[in-house]
Amino acid sequence: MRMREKVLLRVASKAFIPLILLFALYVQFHGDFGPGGGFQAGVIFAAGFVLFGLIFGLEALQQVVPWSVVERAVALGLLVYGGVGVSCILRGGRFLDYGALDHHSPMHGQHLGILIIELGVGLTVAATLLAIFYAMAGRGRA
Amino acid sequence: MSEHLSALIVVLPLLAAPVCLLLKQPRMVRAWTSIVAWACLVMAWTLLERVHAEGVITYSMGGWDPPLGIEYRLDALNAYLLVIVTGIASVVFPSGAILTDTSLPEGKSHLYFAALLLCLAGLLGISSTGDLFNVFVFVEITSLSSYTLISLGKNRQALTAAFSYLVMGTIGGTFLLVGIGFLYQVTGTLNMQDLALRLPELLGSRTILAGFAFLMVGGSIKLAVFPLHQWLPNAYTHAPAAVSAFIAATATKVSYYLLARIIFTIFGAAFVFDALHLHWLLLPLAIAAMFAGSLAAVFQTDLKRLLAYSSIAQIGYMTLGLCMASETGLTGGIVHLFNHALMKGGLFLAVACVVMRTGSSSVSAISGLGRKMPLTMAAIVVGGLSLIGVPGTAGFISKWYLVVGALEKGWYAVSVLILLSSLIAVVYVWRLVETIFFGDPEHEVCEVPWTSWLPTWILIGATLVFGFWTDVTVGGASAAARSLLGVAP
Amino acid sequence: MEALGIWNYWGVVLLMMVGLYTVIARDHLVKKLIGLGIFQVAVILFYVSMGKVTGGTPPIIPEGADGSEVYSNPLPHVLMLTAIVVGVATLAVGLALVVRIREAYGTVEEDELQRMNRSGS
Amino acid sequence: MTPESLLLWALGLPLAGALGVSLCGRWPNVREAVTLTSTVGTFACVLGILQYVLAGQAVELELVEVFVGLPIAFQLEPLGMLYALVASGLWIPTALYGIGYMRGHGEKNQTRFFACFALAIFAALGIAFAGNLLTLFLFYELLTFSTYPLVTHYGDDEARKAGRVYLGNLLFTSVAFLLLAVVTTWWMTGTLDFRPGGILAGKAEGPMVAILLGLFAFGAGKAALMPFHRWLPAAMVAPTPVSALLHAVAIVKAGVFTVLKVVVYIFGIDFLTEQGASVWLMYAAAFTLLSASVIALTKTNLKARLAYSTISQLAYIVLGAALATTAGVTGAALHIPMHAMGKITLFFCAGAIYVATHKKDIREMDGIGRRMPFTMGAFLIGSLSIIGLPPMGGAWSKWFLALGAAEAHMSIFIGVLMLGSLLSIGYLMPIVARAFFCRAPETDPDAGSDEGSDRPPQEPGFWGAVNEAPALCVIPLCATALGTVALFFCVPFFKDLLDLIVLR
Repeated sequence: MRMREKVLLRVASKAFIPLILLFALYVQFHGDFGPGGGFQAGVIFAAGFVLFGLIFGLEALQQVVPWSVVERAVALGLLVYGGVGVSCILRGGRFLDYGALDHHSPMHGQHLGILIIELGVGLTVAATLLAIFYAMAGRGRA
Repeated sequence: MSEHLSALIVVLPLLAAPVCLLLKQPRMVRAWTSIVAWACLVMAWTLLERVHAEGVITYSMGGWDPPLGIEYRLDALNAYLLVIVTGIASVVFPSGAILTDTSLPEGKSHLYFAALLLCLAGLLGISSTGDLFNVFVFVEITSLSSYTLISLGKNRQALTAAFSYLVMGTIGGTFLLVGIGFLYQVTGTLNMQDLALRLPELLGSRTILAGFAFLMVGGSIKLAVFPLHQWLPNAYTHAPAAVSAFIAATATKVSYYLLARIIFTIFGAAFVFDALHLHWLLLPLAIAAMFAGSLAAVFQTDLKRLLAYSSIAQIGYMTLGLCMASETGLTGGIVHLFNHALMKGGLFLAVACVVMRTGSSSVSAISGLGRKMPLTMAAIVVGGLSLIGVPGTAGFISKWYLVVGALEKGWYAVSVLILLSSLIAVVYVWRLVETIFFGDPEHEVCEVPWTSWLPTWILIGATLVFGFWTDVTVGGASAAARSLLGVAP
Repeated sequence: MEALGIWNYWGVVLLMMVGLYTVIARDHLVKKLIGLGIFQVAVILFYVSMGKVTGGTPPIIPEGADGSEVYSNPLPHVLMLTAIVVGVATLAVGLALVVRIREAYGTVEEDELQRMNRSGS
Repeated sequence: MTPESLLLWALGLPLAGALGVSLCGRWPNVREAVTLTSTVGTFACVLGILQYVLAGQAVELELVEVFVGLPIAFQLEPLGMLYALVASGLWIPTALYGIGYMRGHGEKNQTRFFACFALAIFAALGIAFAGNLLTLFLFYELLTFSTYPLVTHYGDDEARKAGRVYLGNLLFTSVAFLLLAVVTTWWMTGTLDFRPGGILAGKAEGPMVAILLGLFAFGAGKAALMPFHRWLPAAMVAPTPVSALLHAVAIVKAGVFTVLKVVVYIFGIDFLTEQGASVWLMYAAAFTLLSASVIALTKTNLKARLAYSTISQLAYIVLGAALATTAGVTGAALHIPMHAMGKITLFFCAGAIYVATHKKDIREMDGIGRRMPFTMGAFLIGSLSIIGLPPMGGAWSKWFLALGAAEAHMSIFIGVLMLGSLLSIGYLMPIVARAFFCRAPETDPDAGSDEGSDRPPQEPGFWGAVNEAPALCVIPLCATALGTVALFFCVPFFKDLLDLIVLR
């Protein structure tokens, strides 16, 4: 019997996946103040999708997040990260010198910079893990 | 912008790699990769000019000053190395033969180019950073992308070769990490300059000695110093020929730089050679590499494997220059680094052209091709002559300095051995020459298109040019040697 | 007896040797990767225990701190975050290679692979 | 034209010739025209330079600085001038002969052949005009590599093996000994310039001088000093014009020229005499001289016998250099053109015999003088020159060599010289004797199949029996045979040139 035909699993996972994603967002944005940040959030975020894929099948997951989206997300996350660094240069600072992002209050600039960077990291990590999952789980089927 | 160049030269290829994933169109990706490589070359050249004019360039990442923050620090040696690495990249990446000999599935070539750019970024990162831990990170970036690139070779042996390289490379990288840990434990700093300031009073410590040993072994694995070279022949043999061209011409050079940096900048020649007598260990190994590598090359039946073993021998020459720890010797080692990058890059690209036409890289594939692929075959012959060290080629220049360096040190036997080992090179090069001109053709082929032979000839032609015009090569190398020895910035 | 006092380093050495031995002695490629993982973890532990200061607290400055508190060194932890990522990436590449080796050769035992490589492509 | 530009022209013309030949490969007549034009042009340039040298003008030319303080440089001096005259002058008959020979045989790869030939001449002129040891070494190696395709011209297994011996010997000696000697000299003196009186005086002493001299003498493997002589007989597999190039025009002369030049301008003859460092080299040369002659006696293949004769004659030059006296150096230098002219004649003859009759073995050459009177006549004249009888040029060089031995108070070597000449009579004269005085054997298939066979064999008229090689082969060899005689009378000119060498 396939997993998606097991009612218990289906219902439980439907309940859990939103919570997992929500928790991932919490970890992502709370990274400024406590344990957390892009890496952990990305992994948790990806875990939600992996769970979905395990229960409802790879095809269903690929309808939700197609391969091309994953590939672009990996690139986009990295570019966000690097883009922040480069924009620091453009605004007159050193590479990754977030203070330069806000000339009036460097402190605020630091916050902004780390926030965007963590977003980029989260995106890349989540997408990379999904990419690995796709590559491994899709093996031997085609 | 120009003050940011030393950061941008690493950031550009690093960020260009994900852009490849977005572009996807094979032609656009190829063009993009080439443009990035050329841009890096321009930056590297500007940096070298500036270093020669103004002295050391430092750049603190994120505005955190060293030793707290990560510092990028360019002196005559790094800047020189940047030019080598970007120069090779900007010739190899646009080559028409870049995709031959690979097992890439349809529509996946953008990933291959992304890996190439990441590898380039890692190499440039190792060369320009002044922070030891940063070095480790970039070493791993380079290694991971090169495992991937090597595994893309046409035969299935590429997979096992990449796997054993992965195991060796990871052990090497981890050794580096352990060594860095020991140094950090004692000194509390990761900045190379800061380490150099603090280490002299701590040199008696056993922790420092252990750290030094770990760093040396880790670096030697990456450099493939005899007898830690076992991964290299398989990796170069089964990797796509163009990847071999890029990695052979750059990766070992950067590892060499790393070893030189550890020995001369961080620990200082006085400690390493006068107190530890490291040359009595490295010297026999270097000489053994020169002979074992060349002798093994004589018996190979695959062009790429032959070149790989010859690389081991050439690494021996470079290590020899390191052991001398004198200006002439180091100049010889560093200039050989430059010259060997040119010849090996050119030779592997020529092999890529051969594979492109004949589908095989065995020695018998080039049998009798002297008339059918005259340009490619002439490139192999000239590159081979340069490997021997015939006067008029770049190889002669570096051997000259090494021999003079050995004489200056009073190592008369070593200078004779250098010359004798280059005679073994004659044997394997001449095997190729005889096959090319006297063999019976096995394949009905024609010359490769200009997009493939031109890059080959840019590198091979450069070995001829730099055999006479040595202002850039030797000038840069001796400036680098002086900066390593602390005589000049 | 001083040498026994630094038991944490003994642990690190032991783990390292276990990892290295596994890499060398096992033929199964996945086991080799596991050994490699243990080897890397040993180094991570080494760094972390290096950063520990006896009696130190997490390096977060609470309000009203007078500067007399002892903190653990945060830098090794930060470095190890990076090292962990590197380790994961290595493992991922390694496993991907193992999967492809299995597809190409039908086995992941090193001795068999070597035999197949030797007996011609 | 200024001497500098003439110098560049003299070097550039053969190079341009090599390029032009390889571009015109499709049109054989144009290609041959290119070759001949560049031969004549080069010789004219060298003659043009000659007047400046005779006027004693010092000309130096730097191209690029390869190492700090060590450029690729050229200079004019009498010794190099002499070698340049030999190489460029003999290129003309060799090219003519080569065209005749290659066309007569219908050889393959003629374009490659003539291109490499021109390249070899370029390298030889580079050696002749080299201004320092580095430049000399550069062109020395270029000469080795550019002649490799000539030696292996036929491309079969035998040629391949010969090529290995050739390259192996020459590269081994040049890299392991000559390069080492060059680098050591550079390390000891900080210069590699050729200077009158040498550069080593005061910088080296004791056994080091003798060792260095040994490295130079054996390093110049092209001088074929035993035991590094094997390449010369091995290279016989090449077409005969190549043998002429090897034995007479450029290659072996490059070796002895290097030795001579090093002795005069790097060591300085006074320094050598004072250190007594060259005595052992005299004995080594004498050994090579005699033993090569003895080996020549045992060879029945004509080209092999001539090859060993060359080895022995080269030892004369090395001996002259090792004597390190004014007369010795003059004799050695004179022996370069004298031997070149004589030996090129002999090889042309050997080639002509082969073209006309396909005979290589001396024992098959009975009575061949009837059939090829011009060729064998020239052979006789060339032999006499090699032996050293007046009125052939060879007489003078041996005269000066003997004088040099006397000057050095080494009278034993006068005896060696005489013995060598006697031996050379022993290995050269029987060939001539067989050719003219023995009757052609009746069973000889070649003679039988000739058109002469339908004439009555008992009383052939003089012209009836003549069946020479193609004119392009015979004319050059007659010219060079006359040249040996002419050289005998040209000696005052050479003496004037060589007197310009500043020995001290």
